[in-house]
Parts: sequence; C-alpha cells; structure tokens
Amino acid sequence: MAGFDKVVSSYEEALAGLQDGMTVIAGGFGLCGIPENLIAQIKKMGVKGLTVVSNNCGVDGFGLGILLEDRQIKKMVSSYVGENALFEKQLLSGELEVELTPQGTLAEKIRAGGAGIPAFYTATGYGTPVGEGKEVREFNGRHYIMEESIVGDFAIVKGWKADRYGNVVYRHTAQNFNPLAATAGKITVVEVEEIVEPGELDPTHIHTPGIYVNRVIKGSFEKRIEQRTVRKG
Amino acid sequence: MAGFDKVVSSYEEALAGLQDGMTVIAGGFGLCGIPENLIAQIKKMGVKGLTVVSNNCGVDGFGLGILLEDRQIKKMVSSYVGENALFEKQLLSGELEVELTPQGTLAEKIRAGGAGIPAFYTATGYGTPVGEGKEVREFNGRHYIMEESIVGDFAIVKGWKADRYGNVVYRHTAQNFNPLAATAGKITVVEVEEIVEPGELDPTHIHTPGIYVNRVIKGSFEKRIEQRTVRKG
Amino acid sequence: MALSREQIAMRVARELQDGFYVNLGIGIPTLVANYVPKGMQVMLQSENGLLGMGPFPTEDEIDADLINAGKQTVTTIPGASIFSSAESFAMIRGGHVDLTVLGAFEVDVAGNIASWMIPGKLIKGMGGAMDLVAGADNIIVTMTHASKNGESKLLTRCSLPLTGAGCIKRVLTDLAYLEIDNGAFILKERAPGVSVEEIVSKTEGKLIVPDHVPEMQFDEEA
Amino acid sequence: MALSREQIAMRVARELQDGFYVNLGIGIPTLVANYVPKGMQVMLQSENGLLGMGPFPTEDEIDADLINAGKQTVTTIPGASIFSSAESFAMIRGGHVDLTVLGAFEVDVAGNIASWMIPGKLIKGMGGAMDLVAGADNIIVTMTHASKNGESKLLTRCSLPLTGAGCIKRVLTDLAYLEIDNGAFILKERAPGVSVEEIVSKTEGKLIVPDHVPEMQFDEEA
Repeated sequence: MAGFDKVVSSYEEALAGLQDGMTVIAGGFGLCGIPENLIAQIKKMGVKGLTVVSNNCGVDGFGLGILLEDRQIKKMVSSYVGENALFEKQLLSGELEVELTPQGTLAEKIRAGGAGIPAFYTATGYGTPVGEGKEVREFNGRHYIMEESIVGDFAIVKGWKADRYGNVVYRHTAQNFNPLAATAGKITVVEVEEIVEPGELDPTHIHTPGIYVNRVIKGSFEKRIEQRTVRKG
Repeated sequence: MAGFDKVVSSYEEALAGLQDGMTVIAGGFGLCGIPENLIAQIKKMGVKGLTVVSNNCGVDGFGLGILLEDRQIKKMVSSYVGENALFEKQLLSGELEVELTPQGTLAEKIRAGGAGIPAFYTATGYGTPVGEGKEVREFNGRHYIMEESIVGDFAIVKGWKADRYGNVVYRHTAQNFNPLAATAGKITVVEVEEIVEPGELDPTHIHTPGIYVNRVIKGSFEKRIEQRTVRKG
Repeated sequence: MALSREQIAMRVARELQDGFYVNLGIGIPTLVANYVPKGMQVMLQSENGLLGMGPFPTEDEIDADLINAGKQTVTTIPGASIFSSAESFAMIRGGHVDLTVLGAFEVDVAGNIASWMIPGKLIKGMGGAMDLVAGADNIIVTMTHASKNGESKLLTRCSLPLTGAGCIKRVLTDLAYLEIDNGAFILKERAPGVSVEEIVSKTEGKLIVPDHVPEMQFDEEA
Repeated sequence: MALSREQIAMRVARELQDGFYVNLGIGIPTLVANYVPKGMQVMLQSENGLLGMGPFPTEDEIDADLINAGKQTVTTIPGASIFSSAESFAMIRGGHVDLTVLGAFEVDVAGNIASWMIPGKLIKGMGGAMDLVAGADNIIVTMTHASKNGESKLLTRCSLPLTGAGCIKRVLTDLAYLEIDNGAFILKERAPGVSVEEIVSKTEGKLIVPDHVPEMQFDEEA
C-alpha cells in the first residue's frame, strides 16, 4: 500500500491493532448508517473492556447490541438507551457503566475531539444531572456548562462511497454521527458500499476528506430497519 | 413572500434594516467568494460605525476595501491585513480598530456563534499577544486559551446556487468562510449566481441549509483575481 | 372530556406560523404534522440530520438510509437538506428552530421539565431533548395532566431528574393549555367539557385561574 | 555559499514521506512542491479550504473561485476535497496535517516563533500561521539565518510578538539545518561551502555544534 491508497481487503486488516480496553467511536443513529461488519468483526475478535462512544447501542442481537452479549463493552457513552432491552438491563443492574450524554453535546464532543478543541461551553444540561460536577459559567447572563472533547483509539464508520484515498460520502440520513466519528479516531476505519477511483467524487461534495481516514474496506450490508413505517401508495 | 420563499429582488431589500453601529459578518477569503454586490450596497447606503468580521478586508478599491475609503468601518475582526495598503495604514495610524484573530480561531468563533456555543478552548495563540488577557487552562498537560463566539446583526454571504428556500451550495474554494458566516447572522443575506427551484439541489450536497438564511438575491459578479498565477499549457 | 391524542396535535398545530422550522418529538408531537393549516408551509427538522421531512414512504419508497429521529422510515420534501448530527444540533443549540414540541413526565412552575428517566425504574436516555429545550425559545410541552392514579404532573417542583431548567413556558395537556410565568401555571384554555375545578384539582403546582377560561373549539373531525 | 531559495526547498523536500498531508506556507515553502521525490505521493493542504492542491492552472483553466491560501489561482488533483474554513482548521488544529512548512522573522532556543508583526512598522496579520504552529507536531521553519545587516534571527529570545510558543523543533536557514532541543539550537547540517564559524557567528541563541557537521549535498540542478 503506497501513497494514499487506503483500501484494505479483509476485516481482520481493517481492525488490526484493536485491543482490550481501547476506546472506539462508532458512527450511526439507531440502526441507520452503522458500521455493521466492523462491529461483527469486533465480536469475532473478542476484545474486551471496550469503551464505546455511540449515540445508541444497536438493538438486541444487531449492531452494537451484539457486543453486550459477551460483555465486551465496559462503558457506553450514549444519548439513548430506549430501544435495547439488554442495554437498559445492564445499565439498571450496574453491570455496564453508561455515561448518558445529550445527543447534541455528544456530537459536538466528538467533533471537538477531531478538531483540536479540548472543551467548549453549552447550555444543554445545565441544571440537570448532566451538569453535575461540571464547571458552570455565565455568558451574557445565561448559564452554560463546560464539556470536554472525546477522542477514540479507533473510529468505526459506515460510508456510502469512498475513493481509494479515503474521501467519503454518506447516503441520506445514514450520515448522522459518521463524519464526526471519522475525525476523532487515532485510527479511523471506514466501511463502504462502493469504492471508486480518486477523482470520481466531486471535491465539493465530499463529506469526510481522506486526511481523517486510515483504512477503507468494501462490505455488504443488511441495513436492518428499526421502525418500518409506511403510508398507502 | 409566503412560506419559505426567501428571494428578494433588489439589493435595497436585501440589506433593509442594516444600521449604523451594527456588526456584519462577511464571507470570503481574499477576493475569492466575497459578497461583492452586498458590500457595494453597504457603501451606497452609507451606514457608519460598522464592526466587520471578515478574514480579510478586500483590497484597495475592491471588496470590503471600499468601505474603508469613507471610514464606514469602525472595527475590523480579521486574520490578515497583508494585501491592503489602506487597511494597514488605518491600522498603524490607529484610525481603525482591528482585532487580529488567528484564521482558524476566527472560523471557529463564527461557527460557534451560529451553533450556540458561547466559548471554546484552543491552543492557537497561547503565549502570544492573541492570548493576552484571555483565560488559560490546561487539558492533558497542554495550555489552551478560551475564545468567545461571534454573532452578527447581519451576515453577508456569497453562494454559487441557492434554491428559493435559501439552501446554498458554494463553488470550489469560494466556500471558505461563507457557510460559517451564514449560520451566525441574526439576518443572513446570501447573494448567488443562480437561483433554482426547491428540489433541484441534492439534499446531501447542500452546504448551507435554508434554516440559516433569511434573504436570497441573484447578482452578477466581477470575481476579481488577486494573484493571477499560471503555468504554460 | 379529555383531549384525544389527535386533538392535542390539532391544538398544537394552531401555534404554527407560515415559514416555521419545527422539531416534533416522538409520540403525540409527531401527529402535529397532520394538522398544518391549509395554505401554510412549515418545515420539519429531525435531529438525526434532516430538514424538510416528508410523510412516511410507500412500500416502494422505503429506504433504510432515510429515517427520522424516531427511527421511522420517512421521505424528504423538495427543498430538504441532510447533514451531520453536529450540524443538526448546531441548528438546534444555536436557536434556529422556530418551534419545538415534545413530551414530558413532569413540568413545574419554574419552567423545569423532566422527561428522560425514572430512577431505578426506567432510563430511556435524553436523546436530543436536553439540547432541544436548551436551544429553543419556543417550546410546547404535550403531556397528560395527571397519571392514571390521578397524581398531578404539573408540579411545584419536578420530582424526577430534569431535562432542562427554567426553559418551558407553554404546556398543553389533555385537560388544558397553560402558560408558565413568574412561578405559576396560568390556565389559558380548557378542553371541551372539562371544568376549571377538575383542572384545579389535578394541578399540584401554583395555578392562576383567570376570570374567564375559554373552552377549546374543535370544528374539524378528530 | 548560502542556499538559494530553490535549494532551501530541495532540502525541505527530503523531509517528506510517502502519503504525507502537507501544508506549505507562502513564499519559499510553496516551492517545496516542485521537489517532491519521484515515486512519492504527498497531498497539499491549503488552509482556505482545499486538500489536494494541484499546479497553477493554464490560461484556459484559470478560475477565480479556485485559489490557495496565498490567493494564487491553482488547480486540484484527482482525489482532492474542498471544504469550509472551519473544517480546514479542524484538520489543522486537530493535528491531522503531517508536515507544516512556514517562514519566520525570528525563532529562539525555546522553540518560539515570530512571523506576523514588527511593531510600529509592519503588520501582516497572523493569517493561519498561529493555528498551523499550534496544531502541528511536525513543523519546519524556513528563513534566512541573519538579516541583511548581519543580525542573527536565531535568538535566545524572540524580540518580536510571537506566533507560537515552544512549538518549533526544526529550522532550515540559508546557512544551516538546525534542530531545537532542551534550550539550544543543534547544528545538524551546513550549506555547501559555509563554515561552522560563519554559522556560529550568525547565531545569537545558544548553539550546540557536534564534532562533525555534514555539508548538505545537492546533486540536482537548483
């Protein structure tokens, strides 16, 4: 692999170096835009004691939910537990440490991690349990709390298309946390539906510039739907 | 004008409400992607005592430079003075107040202003005159300074295409500060080369979602080049 | 009679204005989209990164990559835009959304809201709700006025962990529309056939009852 | 003999590695792009929002909407991306750029750099330089070793307002290549035909001179 070609050919290679106790930032919202094959590979590798930063934790039996089954996750940093019985159970029983983080704060903490911003202030969570123990500061007569950024040893990302240099575009709302996660991993791994040659993606349409990406792999995806809602045609 | 149709038909209408003493955030880098007709309209209106937030201040006789001629600008917040003799002269003589701000900090301050983040920490400028009088804080053994966000009474933005709802795309590096400025104006005015119907822009390619934009106007542009550099064909 | 879910949505819809960008929470708030007054345009923001949410898709249109914050499959309207979660909450936190409608377990006279956790019993997580209430000037909370046991959810002080402090000014329950001002609920409207006495009895927090409390009118079928 | 501008660029280019993302400042640093070793790929970042900068355009290709941070008209290479200034400095501040090359008025033994202002005389502004030096672990400063009057620019303590504090570890002047460590300049290489004595005499800050100081070799035409 020379120059900027970041394509790897196996999931083993894609996650080489992932070890017990590491922090992994995962893209996705619900089951939309989740790096499902990379998650499956983490299960296969059997690494333990992970801190996983992800808005949700999949569902029972799919997505990040499968890492709860064998207790591979020590700690979750998430905004929502709602649709995952095992997640809620492990949380309520205290088996799993969970840092519940407001969704916008979580997004901004990850962005800040990638952008070299160690901390920022937000009104979100002031006066609530989220604000407890955090520095409070007034700007223009309003109270804000200080939130620190998040970086990961690995970031696992699901894109739509990537070129060999690691430039990524996302499809519809499968974008969500993915471009943020991509900026904040010491090693960022992106799995995509299609790999194209450099120059095939319009430079102004690229959501994640390749500078953030270390490895790219082509996968095939189940794309399970959580709430199948339809209207009559 | 009903619903989300934000198109106005005259530059008078585009900048209606702009008054003496207001803060204006302007997109553009050098002379690339500057809202040249909106700037010309500000000159025509003759408003005074403006605080202008812009990476540069145009050049002598073009772009924001023309607002220096009649002393319409009280204060500039910029990162670079280099290519503008009148700007440098008024700065050195003290006629013009200038808050020199590192380029990345300036970009982030404007983004933060639009994003409801009142302040953030950055290592940029620590130990330099930029850091003087600012709070210093250590994170993971490194020093950072606190920078506060910027919001404008008006933001003036140059886009390539916009739809009637104010969704904007930028062309090449004429993007620069424009999408940031667009988020941070109480009233955001975008001038573009072409107005299209809603639905004509791909939703995932939109750089500035219409929620940030109050007025859209179609203009024609000189697009002056500052450093015309060529190679032999 | 207490308002139906649909009537709650209909009443909230009257607070819409032409050109509003609106974020509708999961549950009853979602139904508001069905009652946008004719001739009025509003655009729905979904915090997972979509501005300009359309109706549910037909079977043919279903796309796993296009969902709303409730994880439901949706469509986009012409003029929609799609972006990252950071951009989505920049909009929300930055105060660019004109109206937010969301549910709650409790609200109190100080404008506090609790909606995400019942200690020892239930943890849904706050999702985007804390950002939404912190970012919006213009929030309507929809909720039932009292629990099934008759315990008031409009309190002197929320008993559950808060979602936001001092941020709620308008509450629509199944019994009444109320505003919160200066440390009290102010009864503005009552549901058809619901007496002021019933509302008083089911409101634990300080309640100001004006001389005249109009009854809500619903001409439309609900 | 002191290095030419081109030789300075050639020497810097030897610090490039295959797959490096590089930000080149205005002036001499820009010339480094002309000396990327054969078979090696580097990608140029321009802080106005371009990753994958190509050569200057032909007359036919010139586009006012496509410039670099020096405001020069440029082109893009296949695989380029274009983004906002906030995203551009997220890359820079976040430490994602592998190598930054920029000019300076002065550097000192503490790794301080001054490059944007001479009080009362000249204010260029810092542009992106403060972000670049704060964000990069890997910076090479290119500058003349002394002023035309012979005054050293490699100092015990910078006299001009700083661009960054304690961030510079490598300096390439027209006379020498030096590293900064533990409060001193360490002389690593000298320009062809330049004596150690000349370098010593033109270096005001503490200078460590190893027993052997190799002379730079330039095989290529410069």
